[in-house]
Amino acid sequence: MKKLINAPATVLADALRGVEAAHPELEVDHENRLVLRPTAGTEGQVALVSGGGSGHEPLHSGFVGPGMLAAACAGEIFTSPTPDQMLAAAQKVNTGAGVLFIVKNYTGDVLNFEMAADLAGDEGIETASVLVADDVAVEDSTWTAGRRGIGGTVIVEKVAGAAAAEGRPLAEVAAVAEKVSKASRSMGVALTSCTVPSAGKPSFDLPEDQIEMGVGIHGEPGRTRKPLASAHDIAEELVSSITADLDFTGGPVIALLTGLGGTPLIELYVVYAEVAAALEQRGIEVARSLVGDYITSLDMAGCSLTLTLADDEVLRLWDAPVNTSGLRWGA
Amino acid sequence: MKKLINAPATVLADALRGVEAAHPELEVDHENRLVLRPTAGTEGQVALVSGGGSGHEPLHSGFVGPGMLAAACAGEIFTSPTPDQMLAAAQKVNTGAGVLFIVKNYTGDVLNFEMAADLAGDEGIETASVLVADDVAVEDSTWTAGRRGIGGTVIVEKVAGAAAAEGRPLAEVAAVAEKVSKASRSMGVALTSCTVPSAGKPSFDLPEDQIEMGVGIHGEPGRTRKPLASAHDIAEELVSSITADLDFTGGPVIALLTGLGGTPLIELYVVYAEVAAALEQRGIEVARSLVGDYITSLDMAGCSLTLTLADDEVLRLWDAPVNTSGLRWGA
Amino acid sequence: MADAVTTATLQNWLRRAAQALSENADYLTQLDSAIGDADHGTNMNRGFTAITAKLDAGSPADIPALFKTVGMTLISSVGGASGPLYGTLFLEMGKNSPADGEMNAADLEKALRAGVAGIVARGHAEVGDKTMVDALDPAVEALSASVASGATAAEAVTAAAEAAQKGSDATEPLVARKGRASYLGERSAGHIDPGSVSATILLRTMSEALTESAG
Amino acid sequence: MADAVTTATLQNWLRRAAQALSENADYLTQLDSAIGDADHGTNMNRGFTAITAKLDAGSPADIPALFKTVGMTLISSVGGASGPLYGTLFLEMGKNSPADGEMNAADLEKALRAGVAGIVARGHAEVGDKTMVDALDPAVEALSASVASGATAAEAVTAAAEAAQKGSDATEPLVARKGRASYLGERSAGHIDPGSVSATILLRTMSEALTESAG
Ligand SMILES: Nc1ncnc2c1ncn2[C@@H]1O[C@H](COP(=O)(O)OP(=O)(O)O)[C@@H](O)[C@H]1O
Ligand SMILES: Nc1ncnc2c1ncn2[C@@H]1O[C@H](COP(=O)(O)OP(=O)(O)O)[C@@H](O)[C@H]1O
Ligand SMILES: [Mg+2]
Ligand SMILES: [Mg+2]
Ligand SMILES: [Mg+2]
Ligand SMILES: [Mg+2]
Repeated sequence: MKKLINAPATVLADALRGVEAAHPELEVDHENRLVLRPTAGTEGQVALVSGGGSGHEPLHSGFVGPGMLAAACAGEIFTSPTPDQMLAAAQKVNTGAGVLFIVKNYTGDVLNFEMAADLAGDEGIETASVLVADDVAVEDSTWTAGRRGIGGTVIVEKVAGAAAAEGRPLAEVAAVAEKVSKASRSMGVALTSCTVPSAGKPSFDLPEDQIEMGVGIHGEPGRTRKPLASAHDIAEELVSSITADLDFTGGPVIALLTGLGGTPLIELYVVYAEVAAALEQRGIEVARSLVGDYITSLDMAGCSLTLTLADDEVLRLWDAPVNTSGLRWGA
Repeated sequence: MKKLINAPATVLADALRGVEAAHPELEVDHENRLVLRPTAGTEGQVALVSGGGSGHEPLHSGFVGPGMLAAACAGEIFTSPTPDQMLAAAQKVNTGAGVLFIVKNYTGDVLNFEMAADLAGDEGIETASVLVADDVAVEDSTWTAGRRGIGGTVIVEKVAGAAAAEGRPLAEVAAVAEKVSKASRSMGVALTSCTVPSAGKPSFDLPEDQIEMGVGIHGEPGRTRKPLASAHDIAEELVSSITADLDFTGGPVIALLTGLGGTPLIELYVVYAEVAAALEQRGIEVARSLVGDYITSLDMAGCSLTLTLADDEVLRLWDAPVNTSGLRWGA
Repeated sequence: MADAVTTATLQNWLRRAAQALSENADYLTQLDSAIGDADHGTNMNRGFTAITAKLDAGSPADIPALFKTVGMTLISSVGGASGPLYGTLFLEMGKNSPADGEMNAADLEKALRAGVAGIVARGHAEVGDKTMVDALDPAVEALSASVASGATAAEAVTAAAEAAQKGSDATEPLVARKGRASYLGERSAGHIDPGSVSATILLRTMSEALTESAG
Repeated sequence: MADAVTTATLQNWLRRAAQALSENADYLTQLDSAIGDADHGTNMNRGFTAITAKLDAGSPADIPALFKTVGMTLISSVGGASGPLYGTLFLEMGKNSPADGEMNAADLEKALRAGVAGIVARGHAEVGDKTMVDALDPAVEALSASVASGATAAEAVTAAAEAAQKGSDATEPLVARKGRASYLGERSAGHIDPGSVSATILLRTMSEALTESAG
């Protein structure tokens, strides 16, 4: 394993020191492993708290700031943070208007945020939670844990953050988040496995001529293994999987093509050219797009496509100012 | 070789289609392989044109837009673009105030931009050129090609872009660019080689327990090969090499830690924590910082540190609004 | 009374568990690589290292307090799915343990049954979903049967550990319906569930601790 | 006259060069991987493929026009260091060639000398800097000597190609002072310079074309 780290056990603590050094505008609570924006100026606004296992940067710490998250709780690599972290975050950022937890649908994240919500309730903090479960590679069933939350999370955090910044009440911010979550679908592909630092070796072996379709963001194997294909064919499969699951022809769409950590931007643009063509062919109108590393899986090579069916409100909130290290415009 | 591409020969053309699809605010000239911002609203401003081999994204196309470059000329992977591309760019973006070529110091880039400047002169376009040669891993000598231009280029493009946006004349914009270029020093480290698509295999072999110190951004081997070291030790070597070359204690510093394409953000923050500590120990004050992928080397794992000695003017221009896909604030 | 389970025995159990989980951390992580995210060994090791540190710092007053401390420690140090689930196990065991300093076999059965019920209430997994419940549920049933037939606590827990082992082994062919492995669908078959192995380790070390104190 | 070099012979040369550069593209790129950026083969192949396409589309009127087209094509299709340098070689050869349709050995010597001088003027490399100049400079010297001693154009260029090959081989131990390889300092020693090999290929194929038309 070759990584720019000091030791597997200190990766998260060290990275948080780096975040603190690079972003003096943010507060880093090392004890609770939180990245927070100052609350000054956000009085009366709903505070968005998200978090999850680390290794997906810039998600979530890179999305803390005006117009997006109030706090991010950082778990160990690929491990949900704990309820006490979430409670500490809620206590620090709540200005009285309540806290929205944005939770990716993994058993660990769900359970820990559930406990945190209970604890916050005990402390008199009003909370609501929205679950993101957008990965079409996973079959949706009431008998299972349901779908994973991946790229849709970025869109939910941005749009809900803008709604919060408008001063809307908790129920409305939660409803907007819910709407965006329900209107988002994603699908990813891996060219290589990632390597979890404490594991010290790749989570799975993938021969030089094979790829994994339908991977998540935790080095879990995908749904199917296939021969390495062209960017065109891969884009076609991502798009057809997503559009088979939800009809995106009805309205404008926000498209997010994220790298998974080990894939350079030039390749993402190559894929995005094919994605755009595949969408146009299907009569789907891309109103906004993002291409780059937004939600990653350590050093995995590959990409993940997210489409969100938007309406005027969602586009307006998408366009609203945001000022974070990972996403910034109008500010 | 595992890449998200269609074919080695079409990587650049395909990526430019992707840039066009993802950024409707930009113009892409496929024939001349240019990415351009609209000239409307820039009348009377000096136009910055840069370019170089592709594979370093977001540099340069990601820095085209208000407050930074007017045009980027894209060469083949790691191959300087040609004079006719540069001339076409100059013709398209010149609004009468002249064109500043920002050139990374590689023989190919220098010769091609030289020819372009001659051609532009023939067309009655006033040009000036600034050379970036900031890599301290390369010995500086009048007998050699001199130092490579790497991370300093990002800082030069940002600061000079802001000077141009202020409407300052060509000579002044060039002087600012020159000042920043002279005040910048960089040093990089590779954990892996990159793979040039048309070559199909890594440019160099690096055993699991070895790293290359002092690499450039073209898969060329570095100055020395060493055993894999901790982020702390690597940061210490980057900082000491840079600060041995130029005294940075005298003023505020802009620090850029860029990933080389295959290294995830979490590792960059781990390194930046150590860089910040190493600088503080030396009494060097970091006034502004950037951590992320800004100038890359295809899929190489590793990072490169740049320090620029700034003054009030440089910091003011650094803080000025910029609105590009790769760098955006105040806009 | 030889069959009494004291806080000392339980602490011995927890330390043995910490030791065994540390020794098996790589194995658990390897199992989690195959169908999860390669952290279960690290997670359990982190949690039980924290528990050991808590025990070193001073003993809780009684068994309910001990279990509560363990549960809270797991919840605040493990994260992931296993943190809240094992945390709930111990919190529920704490709520269902006698405060008078000792447990007999029946007490242990009651506490463990409540603990496992807590896991099921939290995680909604049933036997056959390919989770820790596949080891824990048969373990509790075996414990009950042993206790009902008059076994000592040590004997009963040994039977429970054997049942857990069988339940864990039986997860191999299953298609997961809960937890991270469920994302793999059919591809989750052919691998043992990591949580069922850590659960088995907990029961096995409990059996060792009880057998040692009984012998 | 058997010693006359016609545009047809020169076109034959350029097509042979294109063929040889295409066959050696991987080798040139491999040499460039060791001390450069792994693109020299791709660059030369791209440039000479473009030249072949230009020739297929129609022949320039005379030798100066032919060389000018080749030079401009290289400049606008190759990029990198080799594009402007080889482009300059051909532009200068064009400016220093007779417009009457044929060249003799002395004409060729004059043109090539001017071309190589153009490269040196542009790139400021001297013999020993570990560049294409290490092949081209001795080639021109050998050409001059041969021509002075009364050799035919074909014989003289064959001698030049041999000198180029020697010059190229001699780059192996050198520490580069120009081009990308110079960034490596001492580590550039022990590898042949890729540009010196492509230059040798140009001279070797020229020798083949001239020998063929002379024979
Ligand atoms: N809903 C659930 N109910 C019971 N156990 C579960 C459930 N989901 C997951 N598990 C158990 O948790 C184990 C994984 O734990 P761990 O790897 O530490 O957490 P994570 O899955 O969050 O990475 C699984 O092997 C499984 O036994
Ligand atoms: N200043 C120079 N003068 C003469 N030849 C040079 C000079 N710089 C580089 N070269 C030649 O160019 C070759 C490299 O060409 P190429 O790989 O196509 O371009 P680049 O170095 O831009 O990638 C080198 O092997 C060397 O022979
Ligand atoms: Mg996990
Ligand atoms: Mg090159
Ligand atoms: Mg796990
Ligand atoms: Mg080269």
